[in-house]
Amino acid sequence: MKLKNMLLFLLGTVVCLVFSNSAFSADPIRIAYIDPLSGAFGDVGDAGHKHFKFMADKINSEGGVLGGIQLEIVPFDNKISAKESLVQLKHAIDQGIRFITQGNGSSVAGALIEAVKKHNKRNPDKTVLYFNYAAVTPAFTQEKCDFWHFRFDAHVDMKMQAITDAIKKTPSINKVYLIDQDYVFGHAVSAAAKKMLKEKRPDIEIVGDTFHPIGKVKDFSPYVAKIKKSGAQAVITGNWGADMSLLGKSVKESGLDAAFYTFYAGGLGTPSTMGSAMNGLRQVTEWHDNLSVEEDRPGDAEFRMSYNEKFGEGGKVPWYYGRIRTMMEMLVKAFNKAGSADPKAVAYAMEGMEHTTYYGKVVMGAKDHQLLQPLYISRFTKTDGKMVKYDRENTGFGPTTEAKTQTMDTATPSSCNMKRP
Amino acid sequence: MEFYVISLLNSLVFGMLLFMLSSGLTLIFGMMGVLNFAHASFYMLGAYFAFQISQFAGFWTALVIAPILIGLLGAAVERFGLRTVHKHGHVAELLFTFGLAFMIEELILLIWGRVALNYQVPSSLDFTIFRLFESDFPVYRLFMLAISVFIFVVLYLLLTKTRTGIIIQASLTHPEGVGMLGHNVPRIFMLVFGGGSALAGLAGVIGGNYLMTSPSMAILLGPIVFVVIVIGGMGSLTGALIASLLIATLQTFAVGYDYSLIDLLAVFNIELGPEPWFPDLWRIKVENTGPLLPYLLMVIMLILRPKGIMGERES
Amino acid sequence: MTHEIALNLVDVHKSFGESQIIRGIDLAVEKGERHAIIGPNGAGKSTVFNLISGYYPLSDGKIELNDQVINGLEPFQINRLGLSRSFQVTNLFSRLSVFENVRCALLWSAGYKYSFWQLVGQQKQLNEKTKEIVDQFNMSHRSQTPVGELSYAEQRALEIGITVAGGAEVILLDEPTAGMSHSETEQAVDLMKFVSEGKTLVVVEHDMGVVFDLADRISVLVYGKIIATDTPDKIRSNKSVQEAYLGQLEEV
Amino acid sequence: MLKRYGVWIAAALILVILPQIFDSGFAITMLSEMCIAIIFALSYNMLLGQGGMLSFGHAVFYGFGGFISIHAINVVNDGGVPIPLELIPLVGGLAGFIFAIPLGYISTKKAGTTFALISLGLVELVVACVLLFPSFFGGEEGVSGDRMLEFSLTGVGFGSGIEVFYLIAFWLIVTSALMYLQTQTPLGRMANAVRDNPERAPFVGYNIHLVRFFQFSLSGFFAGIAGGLLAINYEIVNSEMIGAAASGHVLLMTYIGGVGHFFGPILGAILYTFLHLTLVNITMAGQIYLGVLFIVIILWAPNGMAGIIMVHRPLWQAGLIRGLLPHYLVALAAGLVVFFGAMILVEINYHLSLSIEPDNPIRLFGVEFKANSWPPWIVSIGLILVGFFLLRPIMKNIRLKWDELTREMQKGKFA
Amino acid sequence: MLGVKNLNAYYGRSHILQGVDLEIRDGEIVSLLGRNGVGRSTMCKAVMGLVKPHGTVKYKGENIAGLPSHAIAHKGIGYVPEDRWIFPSLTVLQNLQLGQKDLKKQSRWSLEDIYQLFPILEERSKLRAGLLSGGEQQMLTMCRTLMGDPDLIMIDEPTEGLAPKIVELVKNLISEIAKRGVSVLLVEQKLTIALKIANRLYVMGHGKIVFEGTPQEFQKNASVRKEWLEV
Repeated sequence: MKLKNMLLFLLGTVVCLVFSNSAFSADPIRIAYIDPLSGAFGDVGDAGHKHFKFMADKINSEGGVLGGIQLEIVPFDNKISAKESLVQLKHAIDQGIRFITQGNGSSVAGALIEAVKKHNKRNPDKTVLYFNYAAVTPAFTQEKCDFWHFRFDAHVDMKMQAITDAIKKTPSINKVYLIDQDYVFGHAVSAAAKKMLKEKRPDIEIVGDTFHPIGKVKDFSPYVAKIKKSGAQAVITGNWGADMSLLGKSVKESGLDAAFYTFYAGGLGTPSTMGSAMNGLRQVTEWHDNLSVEEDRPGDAEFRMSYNEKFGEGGKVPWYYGRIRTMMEMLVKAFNKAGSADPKAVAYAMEGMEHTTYYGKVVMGAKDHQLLQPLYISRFTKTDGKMVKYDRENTGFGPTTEAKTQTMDTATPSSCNMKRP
Repeated sequence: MEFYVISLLNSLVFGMLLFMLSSGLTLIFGMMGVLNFAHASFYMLGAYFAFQISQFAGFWTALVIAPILIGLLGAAVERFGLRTVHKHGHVAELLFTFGLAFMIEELILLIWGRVALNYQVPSSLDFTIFRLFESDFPVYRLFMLAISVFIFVVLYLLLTKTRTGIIIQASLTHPEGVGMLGHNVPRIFMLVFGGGSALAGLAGVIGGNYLMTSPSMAILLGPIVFVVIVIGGMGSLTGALIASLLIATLQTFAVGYDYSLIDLLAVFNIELGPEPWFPDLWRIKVENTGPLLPYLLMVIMLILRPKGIMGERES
Repeated sequence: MTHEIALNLVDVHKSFGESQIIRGIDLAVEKGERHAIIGPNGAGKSTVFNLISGYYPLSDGKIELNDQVINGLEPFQINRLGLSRSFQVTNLFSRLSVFENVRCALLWSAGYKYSFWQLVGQQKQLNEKTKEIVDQFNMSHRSQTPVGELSYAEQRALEIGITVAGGAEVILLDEPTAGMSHSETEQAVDLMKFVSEGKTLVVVEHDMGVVFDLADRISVLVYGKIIATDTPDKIRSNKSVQEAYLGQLEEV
Repeated sequence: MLKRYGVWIAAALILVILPQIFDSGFAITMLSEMCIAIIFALSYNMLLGQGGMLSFGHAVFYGFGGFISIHAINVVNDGGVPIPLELIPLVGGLAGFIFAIPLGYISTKKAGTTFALISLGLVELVVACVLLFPSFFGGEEGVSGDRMLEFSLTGVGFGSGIEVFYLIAFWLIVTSALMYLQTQTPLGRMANAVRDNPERAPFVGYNIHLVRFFQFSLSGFFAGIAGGLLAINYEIVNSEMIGAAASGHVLLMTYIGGVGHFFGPILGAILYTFLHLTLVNITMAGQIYLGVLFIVIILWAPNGMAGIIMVHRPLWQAGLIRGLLPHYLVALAAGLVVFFGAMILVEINYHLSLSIEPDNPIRLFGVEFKANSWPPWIVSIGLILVGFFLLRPIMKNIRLKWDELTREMQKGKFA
Repeated sequence: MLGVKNLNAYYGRSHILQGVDLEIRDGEIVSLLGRNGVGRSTMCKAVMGLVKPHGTVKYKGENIAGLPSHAIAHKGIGYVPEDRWIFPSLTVLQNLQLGQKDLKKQSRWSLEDIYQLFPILEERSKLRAGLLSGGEQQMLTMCRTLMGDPDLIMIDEPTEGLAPKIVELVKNLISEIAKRGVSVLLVEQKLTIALKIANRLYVMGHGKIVFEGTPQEFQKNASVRKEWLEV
């Protein structure tokens, strides 16, 4: 048992070391950023971290919240694992952190919503509030909605609303192909597309509804061959990351001539791996690089540039999450409105809040905690120095607006039945 | 028709790339009995090295230099790592390469970061060579095919026609006997390990830009390469070739079919109730089984014919 | 007086690929007999053992143990029918202790099967029997030593110990004294005599001293065939046997 | 009596006391996870250490245990079969056992490398199935449940982490005792024999396929219990639990701890879990340190930490260990010099390449410095070189001293 | 040429060679007799570096104990193992080519010589060696070693399991080898050849040399034969 004692001692010292810093730092309001910082998805989490850090620095330099209290982003690496996220959540709570934010992985978000709900129920005096900036499973603000969860990204159905609106207005499209990753999100995309196309353009034929294994396909040519065989004029895909890049590359190579409506063609790291295959792809986002040019707001362009200078690594990883700025600005408002940093008060202050962002007016749903925001369909084309001024990730291709869905038009029927404390 | 021809060509390209990777592994296994878990990591390193070199000296230099560097690295791993653990047996060797794979991935993260690299097909090879029916066939695909066929031919000639090749083949059966005839077997081992790694590196150089160069590329391809050498018969090059093409064809063609068990039952006029037992099972389509097939094939093969298609012995 | 046959080989053949190793062997070993098989290197002696014990499948022919056909059975099934064998190259459970080795060899015959609800430490009879065997082989002082650390002679002795522990009626010993010194060999012979008391013993051996000391009958295996089976004296004076061993002597 | 059960009683006492000392939520989580990891690693060692079967797919049974347990919890909550939470791990265990039967029957027909490859194939097969069968596996989101069941044997609600910890600790004691006892059964001993010499085992009457198969199935049972406990602890189970990564973790922890002794996996699970959970918040280079530890163990201590301890036991018992201690301390000092040098090197590199603000100073051991300046590089490389050159003669001395003491010990034995 | 002094060798724990002393002079045929399992093959393997030798092995005045086997081969020792180790998937010609150590060095034995001695090998030169008969394989192994142009060749039980006709061929080959100035160590169990062609004899028993002398001396010493060789 000698060794056990030794280990116990070691454990004790390290645990003390790890926790000792919590005693001193009551001053700033800390927000735990729980996302992958290592492993295969580390780059995505890293970029998110930088976005939040940049916004926190900006807010702090403008005077902080609640009359001078600073914001601090505390990163926690969850390796995009639900289990590790729960461990990190406990870790954050132990350190006295009451606000968490996360975005990558529906599995992680689902686990966190559940865990926060249970924690708050079991520890009403130590409640925690969770801001979701990117996990888009509709259920999180519908049947699984929870008072302690706010979402700042448009969910699948909302984005599909924007895409199908755009397709509706393009009469030349009468055959659509759906290709998605074989998991919950991909299935949600496919289901939404089928439902909405049927409502809006019953004449359109769905000529393919393919699910491929997520993250396992090395070469999409067989799939592209199949799309080609179907004769589709438009393809809708929810693919992201490598699955998007590889699909894009195969499409370009085979010379497939169809309109690609994607969720994440501009997703972090995707353009740089696709290179010239970016040309012509469409994406749905709440913000894009050339919005400031199109709407002639040089101030916003400056904001984008100042981020890229600090964290953009020479334009390789530029500002991407338009909504993180929105979220942080609304958070400042909510703190100030609530007059305290109590999660419950902040949550109530956030409900129904309206805000004008650099991409339009947004509203936080009071009933379901889902942010309503305008959505843009943009198409990647070669930069021309004029309207297509900025490219993504030094590819030479930048987005240009093709269609816009207004804030209120993105709303979908809500099935949320929230219990409030 | 178009679909079949294109798919056949695609299977051929992917299959030959797979063969280039697995040929090195199968030689290493055949000679030393080492299942090299880090083999796919050398493939990944090949892509990263090529990216780095092509930044300074262009793709064509990288095509030559990167595999050589990987080969030297592989030789060093054999000389200073594997030889040390050899006395602890095959399990220790296997675990050593397991740890090595882990470390290589971590070092790649450290040096090149977590973002997928912008390693693109060189512009001199970035055009369409011919149009088949309605589809473009990119020249780079043909280039990959040419390189891998070239490698196959070179490897075949090297192994059957040269003195070194004969020594290597002989070492597959009686390494001691080869040593006794005055050939330095440890050096041969080092050479084969280095050569096998170089082949993996070359696959990385030409595959990395075509597919994607990211820290997860080793994990993605690693297990498949194992499947190839098991199905082909451990230590058999011909087997590895057949298995590579087989797996590539299976995976490519599976995509084309969206039949499920429901359709099968429909043939017999059986209809499932609204809530069948195991609802998922009936809905699985052939096209979704792509990732499953190689492993299924491998397990079945190990049960029915553990030697593999062309193997002459069990592990 | 009729002799009961314990082990009966009828026209046994074995080929590996193209090469025929055993070319038709007939051999009947009587119950209670001590039988030695000798022959020059490469004659196929070990192969015969491997065929009898089920290690290799037969190419042709038939092997009976107590009138029951055993070819085609798995080694463990043959063992359960009462036939046990040792190996030419020491073949022990290397990381286990001497005591544990013997106990493992006893487990099946003592009827424990694959039980995982009984503790071996509490099986009184089993442990006593094990101890008895360990004592018989003069190894009580090494009882807890891992067998990998034993001397060669001790390992060879234990090899025999494990073979006989299960109480098999027919015992095959493959070169039990190979690599032993003179005095060690003598001890080993005594041991073999002792443990094979009342049992059927078949032994492959090179040391002629051992063979003549031990065997009731000897079979000479040359080039995959038995060229003679007889009592030791007759074998000694058999010309073709000497030839097989030393070449054609008259030419010298 | 005390000698026989002393270790177990002490272990139980420690398990009772530990969460009283380290009572933060994170500490409780870590302790719970350690206990689960111990069960999982011990079950893995039934394969690797006891049976000589190198499996790359043990997490399959862990995962099935978890999934079935969480489904069972949901069934209980939906008013199905009333099972108290205390017994849910048993459900997980049975699930692991039942799944281990067909998979084990197939894979244990082979041994060695072929077995390892089959296990690799099977785990990939199961992982591929996860996405094909979403109604069971819950897709990538997984399945969640609420462990606060109506039924309880003890009347405890299991809302708080500490209550769950005690449940896990209880199962840890029960299962590790059972697994220890299993090594003492005829099957356990035959598994050892088959591991040591699969050629000989049939000739003492055993069907080696069945021995491996039974051992495999039992090991699946205990892995399933560990999985069930994990499901209770996190109240969510998803595909990461069943995949190759989880199998890799248990292999690493078991091997680092040492497969040759029963307590090896226990040491390995504690150390590995501890490092795994804490390093991530201390340094970005956690994976590198774990990887280096693993490779060092493979190269120089193939019997793991337990092996290191056990080779010293004879010297300890002979009272000679004292002669080695000063040498060890010197070696430790030199080793630390190398380690710190390497660590600085790793940390500055990670800081430069992965930190979000590489220009900001880095803090190590209370010292703040800029990673992109040259002094830390010189210091670290200098430390590595100095330590390395110190270490060589020291290691030689240790070897000499070791031989000397061993001779002395043997003399003592025969005297 | 070769001087072995107090050579010990072990397999695991078993002490196979227990202090062997043996000498081979230039151009001599020395025969090493003894029953199976007394350590004759181990003796050759220890000289060749295939088994770790303890003791001195002097070859042309240089201690070669502890060198790797390929280095020993390069010094000029060849070994024809009892189990032959032919490379079954290679052709007969390739097997022979493998025996060549140094392509530049002029060898005593050219391919033509070999083919002249054994025309059957030429006839089958393109055949996979695994398809040869036992006797042909034995020829091949010996010739393969000769291709490496050894100054000393150790041949382990070359006549084992061969038909008498082929035994005669082997005997002729050994004489031919000696004629070209190569020293030979012939390991045998049968006395037939050994007595006919050997200059000197050693008899081994239980890991030691128990007799040393000329064939004539051996003939006179019936007790050695009885105790160490006969049935």
